[in-house]
Parts: sequence; structure tokens; C-alpha cells
Amino acid sequence: MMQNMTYGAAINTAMHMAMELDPNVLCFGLGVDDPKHIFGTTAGLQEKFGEQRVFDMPTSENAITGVGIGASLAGYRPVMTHQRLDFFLLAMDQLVNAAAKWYYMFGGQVSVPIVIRLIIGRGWGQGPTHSQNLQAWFSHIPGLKVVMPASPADAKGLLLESIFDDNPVLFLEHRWLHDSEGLVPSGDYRVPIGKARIVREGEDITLVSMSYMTIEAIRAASYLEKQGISCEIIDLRTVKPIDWNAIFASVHKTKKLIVLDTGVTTGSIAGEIIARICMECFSILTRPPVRIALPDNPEPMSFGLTKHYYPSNESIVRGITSMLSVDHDLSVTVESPVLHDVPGDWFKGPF
Amino acid sequence: MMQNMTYGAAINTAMHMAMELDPNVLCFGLGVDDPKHIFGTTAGLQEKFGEQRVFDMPTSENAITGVGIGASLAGYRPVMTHQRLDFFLLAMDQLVNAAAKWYYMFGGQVSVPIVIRLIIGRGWGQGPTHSQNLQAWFSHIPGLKVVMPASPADAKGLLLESIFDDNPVLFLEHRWLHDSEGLVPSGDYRVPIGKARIVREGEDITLVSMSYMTIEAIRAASYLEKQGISCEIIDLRTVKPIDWNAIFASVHKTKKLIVLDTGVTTGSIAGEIIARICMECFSILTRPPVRIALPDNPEPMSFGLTKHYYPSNESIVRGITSMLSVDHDLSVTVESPVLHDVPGDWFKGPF
Amino acid sequence: MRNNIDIEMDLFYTMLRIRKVEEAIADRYKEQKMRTPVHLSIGQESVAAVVGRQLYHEDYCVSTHRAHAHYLAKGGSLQAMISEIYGKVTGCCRGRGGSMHLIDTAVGFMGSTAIVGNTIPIGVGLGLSLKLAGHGKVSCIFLGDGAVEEGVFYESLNIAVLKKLPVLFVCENNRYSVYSPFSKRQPAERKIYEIAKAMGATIYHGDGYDVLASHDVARCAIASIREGGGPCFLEFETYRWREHCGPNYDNDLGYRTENEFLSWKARDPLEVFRVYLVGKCRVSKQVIKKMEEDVDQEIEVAFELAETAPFPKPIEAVTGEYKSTEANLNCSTYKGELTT
Amino acid sequence: MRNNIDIEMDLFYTMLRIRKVEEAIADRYKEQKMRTPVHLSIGQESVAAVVGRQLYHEDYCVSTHRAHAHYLAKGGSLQAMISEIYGKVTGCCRGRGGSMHLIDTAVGFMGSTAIVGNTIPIGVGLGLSLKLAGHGKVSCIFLGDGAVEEGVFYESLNIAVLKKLPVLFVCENNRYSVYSPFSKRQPAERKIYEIAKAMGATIYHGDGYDVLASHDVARCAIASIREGGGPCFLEFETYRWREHCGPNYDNDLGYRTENEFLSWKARDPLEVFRVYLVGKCRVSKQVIKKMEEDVDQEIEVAFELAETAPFPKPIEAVTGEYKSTEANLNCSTYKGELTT
Ligand SMILES: Cc1ncc(C[n+]2csc(CCOP(=O)(O)OP(=O)(O)O)c2C)c(N)n1
Ligand SMILES: Cc1ncc(C[n+]2csc(CCOP(=O)(O)OP(=O)(O)O)c2C)c(N)n1
Ligand SMILES: [Mg+2]
Ligand SMILES: [Mg+2]
Repeated sequence: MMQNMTYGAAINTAMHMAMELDPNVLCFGLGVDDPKHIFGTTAGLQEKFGEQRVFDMPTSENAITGVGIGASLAGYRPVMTHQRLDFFLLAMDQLVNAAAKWYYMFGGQVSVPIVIRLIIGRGWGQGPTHSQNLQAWFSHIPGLKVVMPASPADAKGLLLESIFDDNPVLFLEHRWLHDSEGLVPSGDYRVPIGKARIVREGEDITLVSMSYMTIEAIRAASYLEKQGISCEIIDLRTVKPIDWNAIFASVHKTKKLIVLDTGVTTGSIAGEIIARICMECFSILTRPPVRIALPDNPEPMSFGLTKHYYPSNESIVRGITSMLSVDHDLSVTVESPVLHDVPGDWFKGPF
Repeated sequence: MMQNMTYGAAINTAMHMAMELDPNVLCFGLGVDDPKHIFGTTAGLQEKFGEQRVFDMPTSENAITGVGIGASLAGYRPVMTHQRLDFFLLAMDQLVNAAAKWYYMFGGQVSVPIVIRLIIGRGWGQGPTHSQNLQAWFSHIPGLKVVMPASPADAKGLLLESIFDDNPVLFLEHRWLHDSEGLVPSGDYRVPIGKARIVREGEDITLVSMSYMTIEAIRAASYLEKQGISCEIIDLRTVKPIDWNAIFASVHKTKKLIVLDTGVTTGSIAGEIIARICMECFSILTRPPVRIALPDNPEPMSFGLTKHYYPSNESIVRGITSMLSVDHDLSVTVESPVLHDVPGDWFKGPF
Repeated sequence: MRNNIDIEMDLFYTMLRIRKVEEAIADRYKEQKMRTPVHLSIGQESVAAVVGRQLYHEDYCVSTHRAHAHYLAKGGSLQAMISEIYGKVTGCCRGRGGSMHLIDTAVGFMGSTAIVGNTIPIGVGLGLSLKLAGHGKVSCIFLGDGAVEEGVFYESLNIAVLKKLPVLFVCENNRYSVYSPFSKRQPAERKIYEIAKAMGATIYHGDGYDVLASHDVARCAIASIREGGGPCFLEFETYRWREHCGPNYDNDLGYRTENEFLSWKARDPLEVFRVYLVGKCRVSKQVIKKMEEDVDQEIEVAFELAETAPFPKPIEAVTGEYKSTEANLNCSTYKGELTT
Repeated sequence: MRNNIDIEMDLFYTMLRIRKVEEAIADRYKEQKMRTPVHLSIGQESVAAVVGRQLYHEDYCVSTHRAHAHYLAKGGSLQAMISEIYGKVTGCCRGRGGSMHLIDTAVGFMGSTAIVGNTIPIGVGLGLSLKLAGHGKVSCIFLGDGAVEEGVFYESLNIAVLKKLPVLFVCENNRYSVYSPFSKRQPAERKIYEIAKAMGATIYHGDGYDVLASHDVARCAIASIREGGGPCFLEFETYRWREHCGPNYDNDLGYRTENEFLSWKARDPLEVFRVYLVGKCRVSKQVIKKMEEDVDQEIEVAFELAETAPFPKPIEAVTGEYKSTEANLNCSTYKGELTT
């Protein structure tokens, strides 16, 4: 059975299900039990599972990560949340020196089955310290898994899978996705970590994307379809480990590759994908691959600057048409919100 | 005038020179004034410049980074040191959310001219929490510069340049380089940030390397020369921003590219270079590019494991000969220390 | 020592001005032209005012996400702040930072950032620079009760105490961190200032709603720092009236009671002080009315300028990450489509 | 309550065994077969012994770079530890961690790591798990005086106090962090335990070289934790005899005086306790001699096994970063040349 729900509600459903399935699942982090419930994602959990399993924490990002690791060594499966990825920079020692390495470094005896939910992307004029997309950092660290669902169904399926995975998993939610809607399978629905999703089959070009960029990719592809260009969209869903076979197969078909990333360009996962495709499918590509990511600049706050900072579906359209050396008819407009700095016209701030 | 000295002594010379040139240069960090002086690099500084400018600090990586930032906002030029990069993971908030962004985020009014010296690479059985090479992390952050000198001369010239650069610079020293020797120009010798060095000209293949991997590259190239293969070695010296023109030029000449990295493979700077070369010199390369970096695994401690974990000059030789599809005569041995886990036979541990 | 009328008028003016600025922001926020999160200081003006009164432009100050009051009390430019919130090129960060990132180096306000605890060690580093220069100046760090949960607070305090730095820590304990009451984050009975004392700082604490007493506390602390007495830690009880982030009231959410709010509001330092000035000090209502009008006028102008100022040029979205040096010419990080 | 002779013999045995193990490592280090940094506990055995004596295998323990003593006192396998230092597959981490990373889950020793302060919150998380399970068990965290400078210590202590977790913090104050004396890092007169007290922990402090008094302290603290009294913080004065890292003495370096060292050595708890046992308790010298021989024999065997054990297979250098699940099959991170 499928149900229409938001991405935020899908996360909430997955949390309820996981906590019901396994009494060792814990949920904690700043504000998980507050009236806003992390954009609704933790609503009802404390009422249902009690203060022992669902609880607020002091503003101590490093220690609470360590607390999660400790609890997980004792058999619990903590799901931690940070309202912005940027705050989690305080916990890199626990993440990298402990969580990521514990299993390997201690000879494979104990693992750290922890899920760390991080909100990435932009809200609304959040500026340089509230909108970073550092998935490339996490994917560079051996021992971590990193998932970046784009759809409500994947959010549910990947969260459940992440919680029951025996390794530390970074679960990255783009702030502009929480209110997006989609059909979500009911019950204990799981999406395997490490498997991409072909969102749309196509012949002319492969677009590899992740998280919110998948939304922009779909907008661009729908628009280009009307122009007679057929795009294949691969939504990575997991960015570490990456589903290379899915990308290889698509590139073999289309022979052209554009990779989209929500992070800044240099050192991006998009770059990693282009590197690996060039190394392994060297003679396949007929055009130089392209990546579309954020410029190598801190994220500005101003309405007047974000427009030029964030790539949009139009950037993707331009990237594709220029790779294919075709003109496109700009009179057919890409469907987007009226203002560039909100996910939808309903968004009124402040956060 | 040139003088023969070790990499560690070259750093020491640069520190003395910088502190003499500018009374605003400070030097602090754990152990800078202790009897070992950070592998000799800070020797004599406190005696000469006093406890006000050269001082030990508590084990508080995050705060001391912030202290450095604060002092730099007031016009000082702090040079901070961490005995291992791994410890500096505690300071990512200060580095990324403050140092890297301050200049941009505050409208270009105040910059953070701080140098952060980090020791990377392996000592001797240091294991997973004492040998990380996270240059890819730093190079992914807009606003940071990252230098990784391989030779004593570059260590001196780049340290001086870094100290007088108005931006935050990560200065990464590979532990296996401190005792290596070379000729170093005397006086106020500077090496520009962002300029690579052609260590060796060659025709058949371009090797792009950094830091300690340049030593292995030179060993491999010397060996292959005897086999009639001519390698061009580009030592990046700065890994952010990268000297793309130097790489482009070399690749246009040799049409073949291998990139070496001291970090783990996925998400490495080596990958970034391969991606960009493939995007911008797409039709130039005649063979799929290759990267030689560490496997996506935490660094093991055991003598029995490090041998198989770290790529060596032999891995490079194999990479080159297989790209060029030539056999090589293994009877001509590559010159290396007797045991694989030390930089030279003189190294006896413990650190 | 009796506070003289100039000081008192000055304190009143500062509080009044902050209040009116914040209320103007709240009122106009719904126009959706300030497209950035705002954390208002309404209810907390007095702490900023009494501390700011004791600081010179040569002293340094850093702050948090909730920085408007501190910025204004330290002498920061109102026009530059409002323009910043509007994202305009005339803003104090040229529109790059927004409400949570304020700076005015001309008056020693060296920056506020939106990461809890982030500016604490930076303030200590500014203090280190003052100690090296040695002129009796002070580096002032504003922080909330939540910031005390960040380890960097202790690391920073230890360094300040160890090196006897001229640093003033001002903790505004407004009992909440977002929607989390104190007792969910720290043992209910424990006192923050007792920890700071055990760490070796000179401490003072007091009711932030008692303006004159708070002012005495700030004066003593800052005087002792200037004389080389080392760091002081001040904790003031205070209260935020509006929602954590945004322009509205939010007592309906249920994380705190309307009664609690009303009990603080009843003691509104601004109104109490107004009554005190008019009554005890015989300041004429005219004088105060004039002051209010001037402030209103100033605010009107600031908003007017902010609204009419241009946004920064598009190129600023993709440049400016490095301070320009020759190395920059060499820099080939990705600059976006704008530059190509 | 008088300590009975069994307990005393046990404490002596534990101290003796740690001392002899550490000395054996020091003696053989020059053979260059233990190719990893070692931080020896010689001089600090008593703290590990008195705390370890009060812990069961069901209790948890975490530790630091200087973990040998804690590991052994908690019941960790000597053979697995020595093999680990030799980098052998029979090591407690299969040779992946080395001296600084020890684990023996069978006895509740959940890990030591080489990053100062790193295991402190992890120990608190283990404490949280015990509280959730609710059986009167304890999570013990060993830390040095240097670790108190890391912010995570305060964050962790706050959480332990706030949530009344069954956590024992054992701070071994050996006055040095590498070559930095206490007064370069923390105000000389300030007491670590006073800070812990202000943070809300129950505290005890004492002379780590007084074995019986220290044992009483550990017993009281752990009993109170088991009864639900919340976290305790113990600080023991102690002293490291050898260099910070490595097998040698290093008083010649000049960061501490030979006299300081000698004054501690003169009070060697092991020798004092031996005299006490033979004298006051009339334990025969034979019994002790036999004990020493047994320990020597055990150590001999442990080194013998370590030396003869194989290194892990090469493939282990490039695999094992994930706990294997189906997702792993899917995993295509770079596996090195060995797997291709
Ligand atoms: C490191 C970090 N963690 C979490 C947050 C989210 N956050 C924003 S403001 C805030 C409240 C901080 O409380 P306090 O320090 O008391 O300041 P107040 O808002 O009460 O002025 C929090 C937790 C953040 N900005 N930074
Ligand atoms: C985060 C971090 N910073 C610095 C170091 C370097 N370091 C290794 S041991 C040590 C000393 C710590 O002192 P203390 O906690 O007192 O332990 P002791 O060595 O005295 O047992 C330091 C600073 C480290 N390992 N980790
Ligand atoms: Mg607060
Ligand atoms: Mg110590």
C-alpha cells in the first residue's frame, strides 16, 4: 500500500516503525522533543516510547556523538539529529576518530550502529554557517556510510535501512525537501544502502544527482523532453558507497555524463564520480563530462546573491544543451517557484 | 646562497626569519617550547622571541584555534602547530565556520592570516588515529589554502609565504619528511602559494604528486629512467588552490596522467585532479588516467599490514608500466630503506 | 557611588533604541523583505546596555546569533545592521552574513556568528592580543546559557584564566536554548557562575532586570579587568520575550508558560527605568518623548536606506573567498557561471 | 572497615603484574619488534589496581593512550595485549590498533584510543546504556590531567550529572601532559576536583601512592554509583616514571627534575606495599616470590606467543572497514592492489 506524505512525515513514520521494531533504537538530539520536533520528523516519539528512549540533549555536539557511540557499543541503535550539518563540525573527532574506525581498529569485534541525521542545504537566507553540504567530507572517511534521499519513499526506506545497518550512517536531509510530497510504501519498507534509483530513463545523456538536486534534475529533464532531449536521471540515494554499476550502465548507454552536487565544486562527490567514470569508462564518453555544483565560495545570505550562487534547473538545462550543442527554446519555461530562494511559494521563513 | 639542511631545520629557519621580520608573528601550540620542539622545528624560538610570542598551550584544540583566529583579527599572524592532524579534528568548527569564512562572510573587512601546521602521514606503527591525511577535507572548504611541501627548500619558502599570506593556510608536513635533507636558499626565500614545481622533466608520462609521495615518485622515475621510460614529475606543493596550468601543460606534452596522493582514494585530491583534467583536456589523454592513493580503509598499525596498505615506489612503477604496456626489469631494484615502515634505516621509533 | 543622570539617560537611551529597533524588525518581518532568520533581543536589552556602557570603541566585543542588542550597545552602525538584514550591499557584511553575522570593526565589534560557542575562543584570542599590546583594554564575549554546554566555553575560560587575559565573559541566562528549558540541559539547581568560579574566574551575578545593579556589576568587573585582574565572568538572569527565531510571540507552543512570560514582562527594565527616570530623577516627559521620536526617526531612515539600497552585484556571490594577494591571480577554484 | 588480606594480596598482585609487564615491554622495546609507540604506566599502577579491584567484568571501562595498566587491571588478556603491540593477528585488535588501542569486550574493557579525551563521552554513553538497562553496573572512564583541558570532558560530565548516569571518572593527575607541566596548562593552584564538584559530580581525591586509602576511595565511589547516586569524579595524584612515550627514562631532558622523580620513586607504592604485606600482614616472602615467578612466567609466555604468532594476512590491510552486511557486497570503495 502506498500513502501520499511529505518527506518529513516519511522520516517520522520510519522512526516510529524502527522504535517499534526494536527496543534498542534510541532517538536523541537537540530539540527532538520540542514543539517543532525537527520539522515534524520526531513528532509523537516521546509520547509513544518514553523519555528514556527519546530525549533532548545539551548543546554539546561532540559529547552527544560520543554518548551515541558508547550506547551503540552496548547494543543500542541511536538515531541522533542535528538541526544543521554546520553544528556537527564540532563532533568530527568523535565521528572520524571513533565512530568510523571503531569496527576496523578494534579488530572487527564491536561496531557502531549509529545513525546521524544532519540537515543540509539552505533554508532561507541562512548564510555561510547554516547551509553547508559537506557530504564529500563524510564520503572520504573509510568506515562511514552516507545516504542522501531525495524522495519521501527513499527517506523512509533508507532511514529504516540505516538504523538497522551495523555501521555508522550519515543521513543527510536537505532542508528544501522536508515539505515535498510523494507516495510512500507503508509497512517496514527498506531501501538498500548503496543502490541508486533510475528516476527517469533516457537516451541522450546521463544526469547523476543526489538529494535536492534530483528535484532540479527532474525539472530540467521534463523541460528538455518537450525540446526532444531525453535525459536519464540516476538518483544516487547513497553517496558512500556509490552504486557504480548503475552509473557505468547508464554511461554506456548515453555516452554523456553530467553530475550534479549540492556541495561546492572542488573536492565534491561529483568530481569523484567524474574521475572514476573517466578512469573506468575512458573510451565510452563522447563528450567531456561536466559537473554542476556550488561555486568554491562560502554560501552568501543575501537574496541578491543566492540567486547567482545556487545552480538551478536552468543551469542544468544550459549544461545539457551546451554539451549536446543544441539550442533550446527559452519560451517554454521550467516550472519553479516564483522566487529563487524558497523551495515553494508557501515558504515564509524564518528558518 | 644555499645550505644543506633537513626539512625540519628548514621549517625552523623559516620560523626564525618570520618572527624576526614581523613582531606580529606568534608561535604557539602544544609542545612548541618543550625539549623536543616539534621534531626540532620550533627550537630556539622561545629563547629568542620570548614567552609572549612563543608559548605552550593546554590540550584544547578547538579553543586554541579560536584564540589564533581572534589574535589574527587583531593583526597578529599566529603560527599554530598540532603534532598530528588527527588531533585537529577537534577544531573543525573553528577552522570551517570561523577561519575559512570570516573574510568573505564579514564583507571582506577582516581576514584571518593564520597558519596551521599539521603533521600528517605515518610515524611508526601509529595506527588509525595518528596517521590521517585529510588534505582533501581542507581543500574542499572555500577560503582555505593548503600547502604540502615535499622538499626542505619548499618547506622554508612556503612557510614564509604562508605566514605572510592574509588568509588561513594549512601547512601539512609529512612525518617522514622531517629528517630528509636538501639544499635550501638562505635569506627571506619565498615560494608562491599556488605554484607547482616541475621536479623532473619527462616525455612519456606525467606524475602529479604531493608531499611525501614526491619522494616515492622520484624513486620510481629514477628507476624507470634506467628502463628507458621518461617521467615528468609535477610536485603540486600547494593543493589548494592547485596550479592547473602546470598540470595542463604537462598533460598536453605526455598525454598520460598518474596522480599520487598521501590520502585515501575515494574523495581524494588525486580524484579531483583526474576529474578536472578529464573535463578540460578530454581529447588529450591517450590512456585512462590512474590514481595511486591509500585504500579506503583506516590505517592499520601492524608492521604486517602497513606494507600492504601504503603505496610505494613499486606501486608507482607498476602503475606506469602497466599504463604504458611495457614490461619492466625487476632485477634493477628501486632504492628504498630496508624495512617498509620507516623513512630511513636510522628511524628507531617510538613516535 | 551614585550613578549620575548622564549615565542613566544613556542606559535608558540604549535600551530604548534596541527595543525600538527590534520591534521595528518584528513589525516589518512579515513583509518578507528581510529574508533571513532573526533572533530578537526584546526583553534582554538591559544586559547589552549596561555592559556596552562600560566599553570603549577600542575594546573588543564578539557575540552570538542573538547579536542585535550587543552590536548596537557597542556602538555598531544601525544603518549597516538593518541593511545587512535586508541583504543589501550597504550592509555591514555587504549582505553576505545576514542578521546572525554582524561586524563593525570601527567600534571594536569584531563579529557575531551563528554557531553556539563559536566566538568564545575568538574573544579570548582578541583578549590575548590586548594583553600582548598591554593598554588596559577589554575583550568582551557575549554568550547564552546554552553556550555553556559547549566544551569550547571551558577550554576558552581555562586559557583566559591561565594567561590572565583581559576578557569579560557575559552570560545572558534567559533560561532557554531554543525551546529547551534550562533543566533539560543542565542540572536545575547548579549555578553557571559557580562553575566559572571553580575554573578560576572572578565572578559576578545578578538580576539582569535590575538595571542599576547590573550596571554596577559591569562597571566593577570591567574596571578590575582593566587593572590587570584577569578574566571576569558575569551571569545575568534575563528573559527573551519573543520566539527563539522570528518575529512572533510563541508562548502558545507550550514550552514555557504565559505566566512565566508575564512575570518577566511585568518587570520590563525599560518601563521600570522610564518610571524611575521620570519619577526619582525628574527627567521631563518631554525629554523622553523627544528621545523616542529621534530614535523612531533614526530607525525610519535606517529602514528606508536599507530598502532602497541595491543588492550586491552578482559577482560577489562567487568571489571574495580569499583576501586578494598575488596568489589569488593564480587561484583557479571554480567560480561559477558568472565569471565564465 | 579493615581491608582483608585477600584484597590486599590481590591489589599487590595487580600492581606487581602491571609493573613487570611494563618493564618487560621497556626492556625488549630496543629489539625493534614492537614497532608502535608505547606509553608505559610504570609508577601509576596503583590507581589502576584500586579501581580495577572494584569493577566486575560486567562493568564497562574505557581508557586512553596510556591504557596498559587499566586494561590489565580490568581483567584484559595479557597475551592479546602483547600480541597487539607486536602487531600480530592474535592481538586484541588483530594488529590493527597497537598499544594505544586496546579492547577486551569479554571483560567489559570497551576500548582505549589515542586521542586525548576521545573516550570520555563514549564512557558516558556506555553509562547511559547501563542506566537504561538498570542493574547497578558502572561505566569507568580513565583520563589524565591533560584530558581535563579538552572541552569534551565538561560536556560529558554535564551529561552524566544531568542524567544521573552510573559513571566513574578516574583522573590520574601525573602532573604532566607530554613534557608540559601542569602549571603551563592549568592555573597552578586550581584543583581539578573542585571544578568537577562545581559541575555537580560527587568527588573524591587522594594520594594515588597511598594504596589502601585510594582503595577506600574507589570502593566508596563505586558503591555510591551502584546505588544510583550518580556520577563520581576521582582525582588521584600519581607520577609517571618513564618518558611520555617510549621505554626510557627522560629526566635528562630537563622538563622535570631528577629530584622530583626520585621523591616519587622513594614512595613506590609497589615496594611500600610489599614491605607492608611482609611486615604488618606477615605474608611470607616465599608467597611473594612464588607470585613474582608466576608473573614472570606468564609474561614470558605472552611474549613468546606474540613473537611466534603470525602477522595478519595482507588482505586485512584493505578490508574490514564495514561490518559485513549485504550492503557490503555492493560496496565499491577502493580496495587496493591486493584485491584486484
Ligand atoms: C553548535 C550549535 N548547536 C546548535 C545550534 C542551534 N541553536 C541556535 S541558537 C541555539 C540556542 C542557544 O541557546 P543560548 O546560548 O542560551 O542562546 P539564546 O538563544 O537563549 O540567546 C541553538 C541550540 C547552533 N546554532 N550551533
Ligand atoms: C586531542 C589530542 N591532542 C594532543 C595529543 C597529543 N598527546 C598525546 S598524549 C598527551 C598527553 C595527555 O596528558 P594526560 O591526559 O595528562 O595523560 P598522560 O600522558 O599524562 O597519561 C598528548 C597531549 C593527543 N593524543 N590528542
Ligand atoms: Mg538562552
Ligand atoms: Mg598527565
